[in-house]
Amino acid sequence: MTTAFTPTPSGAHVRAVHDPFHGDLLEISMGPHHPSTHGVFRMMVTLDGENVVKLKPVFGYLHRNHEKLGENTSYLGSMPYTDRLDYFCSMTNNWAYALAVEKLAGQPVPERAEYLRVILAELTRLLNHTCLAGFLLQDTGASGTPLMYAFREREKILDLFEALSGSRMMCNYQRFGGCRIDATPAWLAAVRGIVDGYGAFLDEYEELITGNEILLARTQNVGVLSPALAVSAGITGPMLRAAGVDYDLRKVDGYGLYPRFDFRVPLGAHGDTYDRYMVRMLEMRESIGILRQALAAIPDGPIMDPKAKIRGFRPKPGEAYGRIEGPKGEIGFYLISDGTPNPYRYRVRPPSLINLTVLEDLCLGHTLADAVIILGSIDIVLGEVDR
Amino acid sequence: MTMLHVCLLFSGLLFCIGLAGALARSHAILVLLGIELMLNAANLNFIAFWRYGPPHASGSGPIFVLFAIAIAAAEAAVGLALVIAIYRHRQSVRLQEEARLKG
Amino acid sequence: MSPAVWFGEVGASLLAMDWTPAIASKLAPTVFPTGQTESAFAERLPLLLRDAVTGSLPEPWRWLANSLIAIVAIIVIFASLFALLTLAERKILGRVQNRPGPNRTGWGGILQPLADGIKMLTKEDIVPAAADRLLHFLAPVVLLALSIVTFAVIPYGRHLVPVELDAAVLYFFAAGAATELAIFMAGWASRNKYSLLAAMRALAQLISYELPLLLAFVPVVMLAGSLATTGIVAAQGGWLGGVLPHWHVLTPPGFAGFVIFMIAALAESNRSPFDLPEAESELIAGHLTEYSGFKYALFFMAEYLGMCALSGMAVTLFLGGWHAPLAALEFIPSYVWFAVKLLALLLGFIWIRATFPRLRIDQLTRLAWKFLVPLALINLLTGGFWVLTTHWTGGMLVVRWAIALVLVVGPFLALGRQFQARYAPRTYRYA
Amino acid sequence: MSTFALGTIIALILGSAAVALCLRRLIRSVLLFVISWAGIAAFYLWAGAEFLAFAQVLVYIGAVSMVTLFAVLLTRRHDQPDLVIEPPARSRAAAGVTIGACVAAVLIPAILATEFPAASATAPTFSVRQLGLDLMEQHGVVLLVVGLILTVALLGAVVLAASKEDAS
Repeated sequence: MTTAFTPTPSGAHVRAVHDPFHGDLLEISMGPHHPSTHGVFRMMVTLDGENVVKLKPVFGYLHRNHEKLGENTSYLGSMPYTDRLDYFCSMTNNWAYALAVEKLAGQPVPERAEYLRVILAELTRLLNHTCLAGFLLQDTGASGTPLMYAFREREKILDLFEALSGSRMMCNYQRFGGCRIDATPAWLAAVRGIVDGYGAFLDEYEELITGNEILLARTQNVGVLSPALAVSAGITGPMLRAAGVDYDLRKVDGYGLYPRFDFRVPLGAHGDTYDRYMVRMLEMRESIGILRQALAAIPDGPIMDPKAKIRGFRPKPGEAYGRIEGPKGEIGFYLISDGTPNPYRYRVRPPSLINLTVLEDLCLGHTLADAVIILGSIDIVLGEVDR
Repeated sequence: MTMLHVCLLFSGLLFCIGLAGALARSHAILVLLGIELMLNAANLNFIAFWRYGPPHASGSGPIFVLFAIAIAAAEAAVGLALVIAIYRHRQSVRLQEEARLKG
Repeated sequence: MSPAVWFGEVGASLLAMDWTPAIASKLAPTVFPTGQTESAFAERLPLLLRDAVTGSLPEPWRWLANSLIAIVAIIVIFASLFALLTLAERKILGRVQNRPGPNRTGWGGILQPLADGIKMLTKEDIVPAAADRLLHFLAPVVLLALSIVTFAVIPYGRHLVPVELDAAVLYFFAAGAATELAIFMAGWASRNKYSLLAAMRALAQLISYELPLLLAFVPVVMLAGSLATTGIVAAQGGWLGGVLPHWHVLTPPGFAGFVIFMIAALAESNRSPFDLPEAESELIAGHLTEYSGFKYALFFMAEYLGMCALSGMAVTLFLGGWHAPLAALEFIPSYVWFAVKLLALLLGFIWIRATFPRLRIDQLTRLAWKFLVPLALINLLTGGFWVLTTHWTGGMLVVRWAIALVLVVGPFLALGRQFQARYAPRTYRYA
Repeated sequence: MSTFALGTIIALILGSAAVALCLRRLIRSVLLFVISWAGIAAFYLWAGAEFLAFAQVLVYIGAVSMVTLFAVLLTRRHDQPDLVIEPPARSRAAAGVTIGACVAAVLIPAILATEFPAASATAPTFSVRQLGLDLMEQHGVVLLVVGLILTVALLGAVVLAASKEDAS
């Protein structure tokens, strides 16, 4: 009798399901209807007792031909579809897409619109990371209390989005060459109020949660992502920075007006779940700083480049790749124009999907309960994974 | 026939059931449980004699049973650990296949 | 033979049974104690009510009727407590989480348990095709039955002990020890992989926490010199200067025992942060995954009743049972004090659930075997020391307290270090 | 009518034990054994050895049954999802039952033929306090030995059941 051992990149061993020497492994199908797979995501988990020896992610349940739709609609027509990619972060999705089109068409953006974009992107980051912290704690079994605290703050930001764009989540706000609707002074004052209060919320949340021994025990040294694996797998965003790699597109590309703002990039040292959680908490504090600076410096002026053409928009043939540092990582749009109203090729680089590729490597050797919080700490949204 | 006779007959029968089971079944866990049953039957005797036997002062009957229960617990733990060890080694818990002691 | 006659025959034969003295004396309901002049009218009220109903019956029938009344009273009171507890839990969880909780049914949601009950009763009872139908049916029944029998030995008031047993504490934990069998049956019979995992977790968890639970109360038994719940409560009577009650929780070994007991009780009743068998984020609903309708309700009821029973036992063992906290407050009936303490502990359970994340299975067992069991064993030593030094007075009293406190706090700090060292908050650098 | 209770208890114990040893579903077998252990506890209670009854429940239903179920689950095979075990070979079963019957045939007449001295008029009483004193004074040495055996057994069980992989 032989045992089948397959080495995996992380060095853990995968065992065959019917291993004659070790009795039976239990193969369970978590999802697509499971309380903690963050949507219609499925994991085929093979367990030895409670330990994960094999994990196969299965996705595609939410696939809706996003890229093909983009190739069959006008450039503007794709904008509302990008809302649905990562439905927590429609503002940053819009921005990334607008950036790609602006690059393609060589379209400048007025300064006030750039400020508004930064403000909205950082608000989105706050929103996303707050929800993630809530969901992660929910996955560790905290009975929904942190989640409810997080959602209370999320609602405030969603109210701002609604006041500005008319929709809480599907904002469809950015345009090529600016933004759709100008922000009123009252709205900016409301943002200022929420930003001023956000630090207190983060303090409260960390006071309640971060030092908790059970949370430390559950998250530290769980799901360690090595910098080498992170780089070679193309991981981006907080997950990469938690592994200790200094890579933030806001610093690297310096897109938008980010070079004007003074902010720091927190880095983890262990790459485990706790680092992924803490890096996000620290990023939120930096975002508050950026928002303060942006709100102080936002000038008056047009929000739309007067020469920008919205209807009948036909960029010259060519290609462009626009990317920004979304809350979940590098969200990028790659467009090829053949001079017609529709893009010839429309491609999305979704951070959720690419970050998800290392899931098995992170989970092997840990228990089922760990797999759940590792998945939570990767921060996926199935709308973006499946497209 | 006194109460003592009834109790002794009952424990004798229980002992025989345990014995028959331990000998007839081939699954190691069932054999162990049969032996546990025989042990319990012996315990019943102590209580029967203590309750219906000739007058006496001490409570040695229950105390003996108490010790027997303790030992039975130890026996079960070790026996079942052995079963698991054998299963790991041989992939079987059928006893007639375990005639060889050498791995 | 008409049913009435048949019933009479069976009853008569039951009564004519030669209840051996050992059992008969134990199973006899509380007789109205004579010479209890200090008990107020309110104190005797439940017994007076009972006697008003059964007093005219001849003796053997009266015994049977009294027992039945006690059983019915316990079931009714704790079933309604269960209903209120589900409501209270949802309301309190809601308030902790910045939301109102159930508020649509009745006044402020007061009828929510009723609505839930009707929903549960009218829901379809689904049994998986591959399930072991017999065990699937038996599991909730056995669990509920076992949780109810534990209520028999708890002294609810000065005169309110359903059954007085010599080894009542042992009876309580023996009945409680069997509950994991029911959970295993549920997990196994459902023929669902999540349920099976839950069954394994339940076995591991309950085996691990049985030990600290049992060891935690041994110092109390040593202090009281009795295994009977009535004896343990009696040992906690009296006050030091009318202020400081002689509760076991106020002695060093009793306090350590109480804390260990409550942690183990959380695990035994599958409550957060030890709710691994039904961890909804991992195992969907664990052993309850394949249950619906009334069986599901029975499971829930059993779980809450188990929580009530363990809390009641904790009150009895450590918090002075039905004794009032101050001598001046003794005019309030004893059963009211018991209820107040019980509710306080139950609210503690709910509070903990609203607050803590869940442990992992290996951490759970490690906590039991490497932390609670050694602490409980050392606490036995502390208990022994405390019992041996009861006669120390004056300056030696300070020495006694100092030594006992060192024996309690020292091991806690020493053993706690191994957990502290592994996990600590981190500081982060910026690029 | 006390015999009525005893009869019920005896029928319960013997019936569940006999059926348990004939069943093919292992889990049901084990659960039936649990019932028969509970019956034995009931017998102790009936006989007035209250402490023993609770000890029996605690040890057998609380611990031994758990360990047994664990062993059953850990020795599970994928080709037996129901944990159905094949019945023993006919010759083996026949031999087992015959030997059991022979022993019974010897035991029963022997018991019936024996004249026991008259029982004491009153049932012996045995309080928990008395038990504790007896254990500590007369049987102190035995208690220590039992403790030692239990410790050794626990260690032995851990060593035996510990996985080889974990050690390496």
